Amino acid sequence: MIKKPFFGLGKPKLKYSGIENIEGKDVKEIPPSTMITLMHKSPNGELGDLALSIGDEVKTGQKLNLRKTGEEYLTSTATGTITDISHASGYAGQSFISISIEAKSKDLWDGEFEKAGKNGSPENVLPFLSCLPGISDLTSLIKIDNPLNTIIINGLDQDLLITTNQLIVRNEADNLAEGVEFLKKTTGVKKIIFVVPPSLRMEAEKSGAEVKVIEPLYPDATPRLLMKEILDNPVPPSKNLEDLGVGFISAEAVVALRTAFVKGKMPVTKVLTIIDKDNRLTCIKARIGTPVRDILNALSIDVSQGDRLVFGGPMSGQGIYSEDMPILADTDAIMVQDKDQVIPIGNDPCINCGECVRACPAKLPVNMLIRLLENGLHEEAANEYDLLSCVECGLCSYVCEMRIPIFHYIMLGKHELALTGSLEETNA
Amino acid sequence: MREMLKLFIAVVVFSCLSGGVLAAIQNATKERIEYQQLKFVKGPTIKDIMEGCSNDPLIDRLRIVDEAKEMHLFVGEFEGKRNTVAFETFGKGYGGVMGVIVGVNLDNDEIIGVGVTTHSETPGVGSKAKTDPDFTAQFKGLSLFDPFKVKADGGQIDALSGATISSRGVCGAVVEAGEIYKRLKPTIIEKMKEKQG
Amino acid sequence: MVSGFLVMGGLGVAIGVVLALASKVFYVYVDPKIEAVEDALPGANCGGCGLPGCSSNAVAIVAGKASASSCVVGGPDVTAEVAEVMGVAITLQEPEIAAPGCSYGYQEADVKYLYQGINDCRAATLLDGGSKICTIGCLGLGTCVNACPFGALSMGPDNLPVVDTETCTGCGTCERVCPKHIITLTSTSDRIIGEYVTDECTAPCQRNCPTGINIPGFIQEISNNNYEAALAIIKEKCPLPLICGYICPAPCELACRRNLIDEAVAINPLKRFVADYEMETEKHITPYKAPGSGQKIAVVGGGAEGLTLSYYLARLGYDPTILEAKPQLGGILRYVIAEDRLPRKVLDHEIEGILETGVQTKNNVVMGRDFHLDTLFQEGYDAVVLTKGGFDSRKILQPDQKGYDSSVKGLYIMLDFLYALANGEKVDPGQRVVIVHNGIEAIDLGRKCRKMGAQKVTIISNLKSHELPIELQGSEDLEAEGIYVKHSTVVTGLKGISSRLVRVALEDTHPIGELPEEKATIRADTLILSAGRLPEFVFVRSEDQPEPEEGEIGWETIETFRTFPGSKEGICTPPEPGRISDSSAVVKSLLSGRRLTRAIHQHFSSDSVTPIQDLVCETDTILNVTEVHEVISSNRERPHIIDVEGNSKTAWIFPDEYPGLNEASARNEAERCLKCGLICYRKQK
Amino acid sequence: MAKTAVQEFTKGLWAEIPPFRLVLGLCPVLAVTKTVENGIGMGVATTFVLICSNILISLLRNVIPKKVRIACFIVVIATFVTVVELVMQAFAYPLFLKLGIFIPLIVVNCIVLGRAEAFAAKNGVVASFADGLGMGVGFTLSLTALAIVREVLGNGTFYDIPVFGPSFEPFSFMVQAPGAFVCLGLMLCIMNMLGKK
Amino acid sequence: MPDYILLIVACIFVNNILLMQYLGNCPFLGVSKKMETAVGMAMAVIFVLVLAGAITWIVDIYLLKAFGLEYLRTLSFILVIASLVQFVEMFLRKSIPGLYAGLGIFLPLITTNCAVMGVCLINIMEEYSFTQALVASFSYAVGFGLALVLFAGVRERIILARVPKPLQDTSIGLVTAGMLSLAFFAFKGMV
Amino acid sequence: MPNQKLFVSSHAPYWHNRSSLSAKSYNILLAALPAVILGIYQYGPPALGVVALSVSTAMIWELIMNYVTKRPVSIGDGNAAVIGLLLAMLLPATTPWWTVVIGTFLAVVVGKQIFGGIGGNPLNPTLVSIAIITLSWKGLLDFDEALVNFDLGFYMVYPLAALKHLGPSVVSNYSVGELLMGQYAGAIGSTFGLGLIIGGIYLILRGMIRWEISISFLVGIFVTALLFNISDSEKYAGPLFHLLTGYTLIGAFFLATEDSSSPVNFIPMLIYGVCAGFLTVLIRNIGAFVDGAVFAILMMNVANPLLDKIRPKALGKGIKHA
Repeated sequence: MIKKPFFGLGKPKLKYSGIENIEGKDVKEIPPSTMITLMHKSPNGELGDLALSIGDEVKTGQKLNLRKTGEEYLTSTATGTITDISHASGYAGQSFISISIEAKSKDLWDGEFEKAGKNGSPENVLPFLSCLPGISDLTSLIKIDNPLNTIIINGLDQDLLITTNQLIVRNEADNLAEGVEFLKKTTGVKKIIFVVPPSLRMEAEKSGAEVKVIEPLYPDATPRLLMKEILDNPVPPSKNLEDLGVGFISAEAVVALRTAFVKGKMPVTKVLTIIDKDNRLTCIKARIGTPVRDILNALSIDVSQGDRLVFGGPMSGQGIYSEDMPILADTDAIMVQDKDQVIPIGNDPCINCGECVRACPAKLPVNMLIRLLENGLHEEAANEYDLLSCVECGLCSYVCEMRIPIFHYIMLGKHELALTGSLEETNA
Repeated sequence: MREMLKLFIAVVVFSCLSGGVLAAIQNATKERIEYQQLKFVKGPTIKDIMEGCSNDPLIDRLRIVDEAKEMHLFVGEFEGKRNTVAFETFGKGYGGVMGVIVGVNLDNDEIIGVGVTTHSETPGVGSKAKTDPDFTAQFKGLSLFDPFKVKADGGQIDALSGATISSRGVCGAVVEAGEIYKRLKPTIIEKMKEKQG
Repeated sequence: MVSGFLVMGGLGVAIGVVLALASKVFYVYVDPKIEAVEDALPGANCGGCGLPGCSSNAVAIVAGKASASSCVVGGPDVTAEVAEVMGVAITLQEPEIAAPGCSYGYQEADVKYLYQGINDCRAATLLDGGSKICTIGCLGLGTCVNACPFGALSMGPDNLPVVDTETCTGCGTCERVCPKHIITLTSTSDRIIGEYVTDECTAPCQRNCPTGINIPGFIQEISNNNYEAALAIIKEKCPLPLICGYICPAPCELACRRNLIDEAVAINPLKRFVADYEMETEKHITPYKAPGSGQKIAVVGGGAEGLTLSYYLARLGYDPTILEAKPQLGGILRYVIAEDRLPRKVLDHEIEGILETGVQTKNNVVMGRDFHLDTLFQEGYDAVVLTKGGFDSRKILQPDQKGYDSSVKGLYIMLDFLYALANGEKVDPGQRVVIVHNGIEAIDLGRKCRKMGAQKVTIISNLKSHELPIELQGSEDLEAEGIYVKHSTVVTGLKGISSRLVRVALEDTHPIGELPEEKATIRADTLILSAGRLPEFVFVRSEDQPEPEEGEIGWETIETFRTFPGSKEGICTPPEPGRISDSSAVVKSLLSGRRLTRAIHQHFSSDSVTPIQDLVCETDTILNVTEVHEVISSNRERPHIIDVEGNSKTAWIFPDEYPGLNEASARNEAERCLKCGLICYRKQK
Repeated sequence: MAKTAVQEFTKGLWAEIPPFRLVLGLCPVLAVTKTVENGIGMGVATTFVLICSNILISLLRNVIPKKVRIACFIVVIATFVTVVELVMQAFAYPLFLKLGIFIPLIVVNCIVLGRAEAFAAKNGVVASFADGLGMGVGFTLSLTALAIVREVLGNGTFYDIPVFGPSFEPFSFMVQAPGAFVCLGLMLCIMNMLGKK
Repeated sequence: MPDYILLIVACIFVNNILLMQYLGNCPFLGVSKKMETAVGMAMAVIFVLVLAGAITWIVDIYLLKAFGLEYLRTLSFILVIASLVQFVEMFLRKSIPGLYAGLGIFLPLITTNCAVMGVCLINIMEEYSFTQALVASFSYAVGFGLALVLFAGVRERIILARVPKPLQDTSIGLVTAGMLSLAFFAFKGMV
Repeated sequence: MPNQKLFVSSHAPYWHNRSSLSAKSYNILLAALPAVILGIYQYGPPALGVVALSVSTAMIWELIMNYVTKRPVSIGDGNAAVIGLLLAMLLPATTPWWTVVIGTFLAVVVGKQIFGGIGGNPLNPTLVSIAIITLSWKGLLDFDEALVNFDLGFYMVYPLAALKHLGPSVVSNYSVGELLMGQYAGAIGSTFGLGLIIGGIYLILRGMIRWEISISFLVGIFVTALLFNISDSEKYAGPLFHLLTGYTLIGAFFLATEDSSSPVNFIPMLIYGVCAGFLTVLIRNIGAFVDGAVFAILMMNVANPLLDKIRPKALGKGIKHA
């Protein structure tokens, strides 16, 4: 826990953890679980006409088409039998189809990708690449209607305390260089920018991409701020990065891309940073779909009633409620918080102290925003007080003296606005 | 167009009628109003100042035009002699304009009394200028040609506690009275004579 | 005096002239409606409405941004005047009030995590859909309470919203803000025509009841000693509670969660208990009836379905008349079911209750003899519904026999048609024949029709091409014979003039690609339906008919609710087991009658019958429980009879000697109810 | 319109009491409630205008063309206001002085015009009279209530009679402008709490 | 010139028409819930008040005083103001629709705004010269606008605060107005 | 699924810098302590009485309002105590008990609670209270009159009153040292300049108050006073005198910086401070009141919502992309 320093002037300075903070030098490998659960974020929640059914046998690396019609698919990360297919709701109304596979001890690799993919052309490979570790969907980088002109590889992590990507940059610098070539080949994007902290400059320069070094200060490594800092091309509130022709990818995904091409097998493991109750960092490698329970057991981390489990880091992660939750392709870290560290939120009004306003990297008038949001005036908040410009770093809540869950309010506001479909061009 | 005419006539008739009605009422109340005005606004103060006079100063009043403004001067009769006049001047107080009546002896230009008529000062503080006789008594017997100032401004008048501005306002009014008196004294004497004669 | 007069007059003249001129010179067109509203408003420009002045309020009212009652100074009179200008006549609308649909608060229900965050349900829903395991359960954070602009909502002790029905105006704000759709606006009419959807909290028994009685609701009222309210709840879905109490096979009890530990709650006996109570008090409990809308509906057939339909039509404000061929109402209930099972006094009592709601009857009148489709329309009926049930569809076919005339010429059941042909009766199929059938018999029939002079025969099948018998697939040869097969197609409507069929409306159920569904009507003189029963057609007047002759009335059928929403089945879909003749129990005809009511009501109130999304049906997977915990097992109460020796013994079967539950047993039995929700139930430890 | 005159009258006393329920006509409410005397005076004056204009407008409601009704109403009201002004000058001059500019401003008091428009222009004479009387009395009551609070607390007097001992330090904030606003606001709050039932 | 500056300061701040003289409170409370409407109203009042101040001054001096008909002041002033407002409204609607869209909707409110009538009467009672009357009208209107806009700013926030139920809306609005008036005491005695 | 482990789920972030309102309140109380202690030392038991009564009644009023409005008890956040203490610091030691009670009522109830409690108040509650007391009972706040019975061995005249009545000649009666050490008549907690400065600097360093406001307020006073002084040094006292007398220092560090009623953006904070300073000197020199700080800050409080509309462009705003 980071406390306010005794003498505190100016903005809070939160540094990303460097790899030097990792406990133990090795990446610990978690043994494969007997039960693997794959989660697919499905745009239309209902189970509907699924192509899979309980009892189907699957192989490791197999592409599992989900629907009878449509393009949704998953890559199996284990060999075994499907035991359950269900529907789960996630953060902000996302809905998932989860497929549980009872895994056999021996992996049988599916050959389909090897046939299509090994040193194959991008067109053949693309239909397999949506489930690379470290990214939720690679295919989003390949757009036909609005092709990207720049891809930024993030060698820093999205949140504090996470060291997943930094570790990969350090350990697999050579593979990364190859991965960058494959990335150029598959996406056709010429301009690749590699963002790293100063300590990893050497490794990054091997990659052959254009290297940009930034100070590891939170939240400067988040996409929208990088856009402003690195490309000097801030994203308007109602647009996203792709609209400006810029794509984002983590170093891990680049390495995974290389692995897929070179080995002819879809990568099925994922590097994660485990943040335990004392904020010690451990890096592990686990199959995508491994339940959190197995990972915690392997590291002998105890959790009990009232603790908090988080996918991601302390500032922007998403809480999970069950130890049975599997790790997803884009889960970079698991944070475990003891119940003593759970700071209760406040229910008092804003006192206008202005800490949030000074902390906000997007320069939002958070003090006014929170007043409107508390009253449910989402549209006014967007039109008059730039709600949609928020970069979702969570610093406002972090510094709030009244412990108002400002970030929660903001996300609620954004979510409600999206629901009512009134995301207007406030930018004109 | 016809409708327009109707509207037009309605407005005209209404305003004419009301003008007429009001004129009638005004005629009926005119005299009373003028007397009431004098009686309630200036009457009590004049009475205080001219204590012991043998006439009704409200009735025995002179109208003199001073710098295009008509002024009422109230004449007091003491021991059979009409030698005092009182009139109103104005000073700026804390809450706005204050009306101050200054009574002066035509023989020796001495102030026989000062009193506040209208004001909008803070009750209990600035309003003491009207209610506190000790304050106005300070002026009594001084020559109207003196420069009146409160002590804070280096003058001779003790300001009311907490109400320097009101006190200043009264002083200002008296000073102005001095100036008017200076201008009008000959006219006054002339008019008095006319009246007596 | 004079000067005052003159000056004011002059001023008046000047002002009058200036303004008169100005109004000419600076004339700008203003929406007369705005002007009218402005005239109605006081014109005091006090700003009390929150808008700058009366004219801006008038503009706001006309634009629909302010309500007719926005003027503070004016009061109700001005409101009425403004409303009149705006044409929003304050109609006699049935009041809707908010009703929360969750009965287990946060403390009682199972949760998946401990929520920490904003006290707002929408915010809690962000985190994996809220902390309750039940995906549709009330999160109890009071978003609706805060949102209610009239203060009509409050949070009850069990963390569930409570509606103050006095202050609720039915504005719907709560409904909009609730992320779980717990709280909905509802009126009695809504509940009558409502069907259960998947994101609604329904108990297993309720879901399994064919007619959808709110079973936990009425049992709760029995517990509360409020039998009339219990009956009112039942009557929202079932107008014949006592009959059902006697003869219903009670599928609800099969689904009862108590079966998991001991024995189902005696739901049907409980229903009979309150219905008995009504009969004993010798008055009919008449629940809320909507204000009249005036449409006259002819209901042909006075059986269980026709009675139900008429009852609900009457309660929704229509003016139904039952036309019954038999001397007495009741149909199968009266003429088929043994008196042992269903005493006739019970039947009479229930029918009496239905008639009391304002249903008119004409007995001993037969369609085809005493009246026809067109004569009914001529008599001023706005719709004619056939609820002829299991008896007498054949009457339509046999025009020349027994003095009956065909009411809808050209409409046949295949079996009857073939039977008539075999008997050598003379039947004229006309120029164009449409056969709705999935089997090869259709080809035979088609050939016969061709021989009898039909020019073109169209066979309609709802199956896909490859699912059809092979003979029906190879269409080229058939087409040469003048027989055309349309697969993946259903009949969705009939159109006719006077008493004869003219066209049949078709719909393509499996369009290729993402093209919109193809709709078409084809000419038809004869429509032959697969064997079974004539469907419950609803005929309404229609202007949209080809060349009616002088004095003839055009009609068409409306799509009814007979098919489940989302399924691609038309009104004349070929029979599968239990499809057309599906009233295997009286409760099923009740459902059918009630759904017809919905179709008719929607047709007249909104012009189209809308399918319900996410209707709960047997195939749906919704959250359910497979074991119950913390419930004390107890025995089901059974009625007692006194035998000849004067001993009390438990009765098991046979209505005649099967008395209902006595009050004490009923109350005990009501207590046994677990008051289930979707996955919640009352725990007893 | 089945309401009786009594009902029209009583609604002004509680259900629609101005200015609490209909938040209108605030200016005089704030300005002249320094003392109870002023409050009642203003209330009576307004009541008089309300009743007279209501009656006259009700009588003339069919004569006045709709388009110029506001102008005509204003003329009628202004006439009565002037009548009040003149009569008050003639017979209650001190009160006139205290109320000052607010007497002519009755003419723009939203309550008067509002009632004329909303009620008198649509109702009969008796009902309009009852409405005017009710609203007027309600208005007077409101003014008096506020004035009592302000005078007693702010000046320590009631109708110029001291109610507390001499040691009382008047809370003169109450008789000043901010006090007027705050006091009215808090009274409105109390009304809201009472009105809830 | 310094006299005029003093007059301006006095009218805007020291004797602020709304907060010190209690005039114009109905629109003050009515249109101050939103900043936009407050600004619109402020502009409209400035516009009309200057015109009304000038015209009523002329009417008073050349019509009423000239014929000794001061008792008709109330009647004639309100007539003049009402018709002026109506005239301006018609004029703007036709000739300058852009301005009308901004100000026009506020114009009708001004007829019954006691601030307008009040300032016209004050102009006469203080016996201002024509220029003085113009300046005073303008300044009073600016004072009105200033107070209105400040108030709207404060009120926008208070609407969002957790004000106890019975105090909400007008009640707390009045208390806030009191606070505003209290703050304006800062200028007391400056002129 | 009974007996399952339940985890806490909440929205990000899962960390907090552990700042809190109560910590802030206690720091303010701490920072105010030197000035209060000197006041109590100088004026003895009466001063202690006023301070104790003021703090306690402020908390009691808060508690009562918590019950009346059915809200959670909020005295724990220390804000009521801060209001009470600051009010006491502005009052003379001889203030009668009833004034203190009414004063805290005005501050806590009228100034704060009816606006919905902390954060809702548009004006500084303490200043609202002291302003109303000023308007109602002038004599009470006339320090010369109030402290007439005290003889503490230094020049027992309130400097600003002396300045108002007698002109700038009085300035020479006070040395800077005396002003800093509180060696003159005045309110309990506002005379000890050095103590207030130390407290203020402490708060600034701790990040509890916004330095921009304090500094710009002082700058505003300094510059305005300097300009007046230059224009006519016979009539107007010098800037240093204005900086060190009256409520200037307590205003700069404790009153103008009240969160709810002051701006949060950088430029508005500067405008707010400078204007408040300017108005303070303006009132002192030509206005009706002896000390201008109270009304000047109140005036700027009112302007705060408008000022705070001046804010930097949010990220990505106002950029046009083809």
